[in-house]
Amino acid sequence: MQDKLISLSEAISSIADGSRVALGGNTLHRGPCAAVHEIVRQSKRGLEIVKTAGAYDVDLLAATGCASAVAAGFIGFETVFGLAPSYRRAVEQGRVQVKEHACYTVIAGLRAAIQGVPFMPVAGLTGSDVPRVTGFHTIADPYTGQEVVVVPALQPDVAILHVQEADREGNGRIIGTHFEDVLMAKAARRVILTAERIVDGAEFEAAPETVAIPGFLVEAVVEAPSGAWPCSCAGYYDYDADYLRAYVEASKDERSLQKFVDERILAGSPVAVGA
Amino acid sequence: MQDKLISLSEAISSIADGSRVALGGNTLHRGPCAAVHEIVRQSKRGLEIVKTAGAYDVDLLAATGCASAVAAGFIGFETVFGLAPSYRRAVEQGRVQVKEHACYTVIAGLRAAIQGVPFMPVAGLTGSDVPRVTGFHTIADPYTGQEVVVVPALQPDVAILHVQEADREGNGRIIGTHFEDVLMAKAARRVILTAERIVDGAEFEAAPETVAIPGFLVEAVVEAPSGAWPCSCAGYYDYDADYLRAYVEASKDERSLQKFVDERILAGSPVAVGA
Amino acid sequence: MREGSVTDVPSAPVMMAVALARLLRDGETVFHGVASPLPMVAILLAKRLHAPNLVYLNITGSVNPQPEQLPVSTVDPALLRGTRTLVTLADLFDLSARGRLDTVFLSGVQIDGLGRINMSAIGDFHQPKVRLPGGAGSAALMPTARRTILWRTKHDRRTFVEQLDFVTASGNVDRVVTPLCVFARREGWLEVESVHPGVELDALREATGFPITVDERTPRTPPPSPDELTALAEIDPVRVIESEF
Amino acid sequence: MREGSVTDVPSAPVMMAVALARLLRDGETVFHGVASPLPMVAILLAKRLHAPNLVYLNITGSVNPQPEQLPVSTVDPALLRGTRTLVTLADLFDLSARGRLDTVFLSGVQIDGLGRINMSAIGDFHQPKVRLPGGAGSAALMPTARRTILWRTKHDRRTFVEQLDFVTASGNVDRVVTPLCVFARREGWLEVESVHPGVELDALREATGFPITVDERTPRTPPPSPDELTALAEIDPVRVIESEF
Repeated sequence: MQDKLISLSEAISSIADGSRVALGGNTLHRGPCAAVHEIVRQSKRGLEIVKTAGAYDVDLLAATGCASAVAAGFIGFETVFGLAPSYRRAVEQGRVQVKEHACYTVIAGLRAAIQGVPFMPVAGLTGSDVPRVTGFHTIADPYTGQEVVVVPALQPDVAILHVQEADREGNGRIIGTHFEDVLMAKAARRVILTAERIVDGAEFEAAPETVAIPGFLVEAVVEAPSGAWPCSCAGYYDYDADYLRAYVEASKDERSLQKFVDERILAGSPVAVGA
Repeated sequence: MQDKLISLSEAISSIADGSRVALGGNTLHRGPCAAVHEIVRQSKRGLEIVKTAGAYDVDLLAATGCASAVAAGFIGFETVFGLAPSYRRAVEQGRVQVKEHACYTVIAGLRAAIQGVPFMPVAGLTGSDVPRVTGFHTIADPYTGQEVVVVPALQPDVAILHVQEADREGNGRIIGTHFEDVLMAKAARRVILTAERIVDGAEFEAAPETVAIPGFLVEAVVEAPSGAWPCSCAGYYDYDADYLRAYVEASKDERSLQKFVDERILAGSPVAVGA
Repeated sequence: MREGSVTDVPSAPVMMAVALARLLRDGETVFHGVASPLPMVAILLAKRLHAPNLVYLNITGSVNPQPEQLPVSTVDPALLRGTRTLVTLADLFDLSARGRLDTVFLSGVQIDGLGRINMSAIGDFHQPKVRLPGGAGSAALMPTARRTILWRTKHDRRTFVEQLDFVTASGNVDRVVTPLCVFARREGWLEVESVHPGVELDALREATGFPITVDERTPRTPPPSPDELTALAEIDPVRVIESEF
Repeated sequence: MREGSVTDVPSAPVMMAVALARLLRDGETVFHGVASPLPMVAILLAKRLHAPNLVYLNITGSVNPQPEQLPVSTVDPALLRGTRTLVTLADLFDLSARGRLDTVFLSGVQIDGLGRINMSAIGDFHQPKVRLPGGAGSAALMPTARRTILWRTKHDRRTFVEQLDFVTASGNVDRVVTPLCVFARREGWLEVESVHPGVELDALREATGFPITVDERTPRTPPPSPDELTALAEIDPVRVIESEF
């Protein structure tokens, strides 16, 4: 058995500036936030973030200058806390490039990467400006002549996924919704798994169909209790509404945001705050 | 709740001659054989069978004149009982048309149907005669110019799948390997589920991640104990080596095969023989 | 809108939830995405009242969940409760792509008279005055789902515009429900189908940036019935629907 | 081949299983499909001996299964035992398609000097003299897996042919293991790398339909070691590998 368990700082230090990074989870749920906080602490630069629908994770990486591009369908705190303030500011000021996607075109790009093909046809998108601004081509089906939009392969350099349970070989159990985590695990060149708990993999033999992330796709496993916080983590904890409200509040201007980041993220493990 | 439970004969009688029929399972395992026997009893004609790797099910439909075309990657009894005798004879005599596929191109065609697109790009296939004889086109990726084979959508009119447990709404639990059953359930216009046991769907609420077939895709549910026999059905029974050996033996010539079919299939439920 | 001016005028959240629920049909397959409390409640309401066999889908991948307590986040694990199977978001987009999704709920920060939406940017896309969250799945869903029901909790000229700054998505819009009215799309254009109780026609005209025809013969949206109000109170006792306002 | 003529000449199934196992490397990702008892046993043998971290994949979707009793059908649920996760066949093809499958085991009813295979038809494809089972995944896997190991339990001129009747698959063939020898593919062509113990060179030349160069300097395949034989007996006590002969 290959033991892939390493520390969070070691795992994140393996990510080069300029990498394309896929983040698991969706909006306020099961984002790999401990890993995102470590990215902020390590001051990565030039990251392109891939996600279908992001919130705190993407907003914070935009706020702290780690992300310079975002390929996503939706970035916002849902109706709970509204627009993503720092992402919005960073885009408006030209510090973050938007690669405008529908969530489904993110999925299509990941699927092309998974299937080792250069592009993936996608139904829909007619009448939308998205293909034009993002540069999606339309081609004719050679069988019927029907026009169809094709999305280029979107291969992340690394996918960072937070799961509830993992073993040291990298097998990961996701409790509840998988979101796009499994697609990301297959599409990415490398996979870093953070987990609430490291378990004996023999436990997984009783219900292998619940172990959605196959260990052989995973390069590194990190023990990260509360690793999705302040997102929710099904079966473990709900999202931290107080923290997120404070974050969105602080994000109203850049100085108060800097203070928030200094005190609650850079000063140490923010997990301790919420856990 | 919609109650979709009907009899096997009613379910099969809904299939028109000339339909494209996807069969779940793989080689000697979890084929929907009770349904196949009913197709033989109802003397369907002109069926096009879709399967990645088939054995008894496809061979019998070729033997009895029900199938007139087969789109598959492999038809044979593995090393256990060798070549598929009636399929082989039917193809050699021109009674069954082979739509030569790699198992992966069957999957690609199903994926195109699932995703509502006219074709699916597929990696590989270089240097193979398969694309030529089956009529797969090659197109240039509009992003890189790279040539890639594209497989046309392969939408079954009906998928027939045998699962271990189903509820009356059509939710189906597959124990062990899914094979291509889930893809078929999504790709087909209609889905007929046969099940070893009909269970109270409330049971599924405890482990919904084990319920691979979503009921809303399913049109009809049939209670069919031993419904995969003589194939294996994981958690229930192994394949019936004696029966299969007798079948392959009888298939050596058409008269002995006709006798076998008359006595062991047309005469009544062959399940009783093996169960 | 003169909320509260007449005692029997329903609040906008209640009127919208009820109006949305009434649009749903028994047996159809219905999906909502992120940030969708009103559709979530409307679907549960329709299932309770007239559409028990409606198939309710959402981003958690649950099918016909029976949430114990309604979440404000409509991607919340609370929406998994009671499901008998799990699908993925990719499955749901696929379902729509192949023409098997009956109804999808979507919204837009801007909506034009063709029922197209902008969820991407105010101003120039590349140098936006306001960067919006993005259209989530709408560009893929709106042309492929059999029908789209739009809802929007703001009804003003900045929302219902003559011209979108960016077309995030366009497609099979059937109805648009707002705090003031229900639009139906006829021959490609949004027309006022009914005006909510208590809403003045001039206010509606002034709040709408594209041309509409309303007069005293325009039907009024029937106010919520006692059954609807009772069911709504049971489904959403903490008024999650108000979070959108 | 003069099986049994010298007491220490291994049987063909044993020699082939051992020769196949030796080709596998620690840590690599290896897949076999349907009808593959020899690869199944070879993989388990390699994992036991020199490749404990080899990742063993098969059509059941198990990863590193620990079957209690070996099945003859290599799609058998017996191959699920001990897996910690489940993947699908589509996942495995995808893995190969994106260049992440290290080694795949395939076979051919006909094999030519380029290492291409025919599993489809003898005679004309459209009016075949013998319809064969089909190539399963080979046409997709052979060009995309990093290497293909072919095995074939018959070594005669009808199998190792000058000209295929149909090219079912073509690609990255690295080695071919037969009852008589191991071929290695060098500069595109199959060359005899080693001749199994007890095999006469003339017999090998006569059994091979394409030109080969063998002489007394051609290495002999080392016979199975005591460790290999012991491990093989433990893994496959009922000799499932003999079912292929």
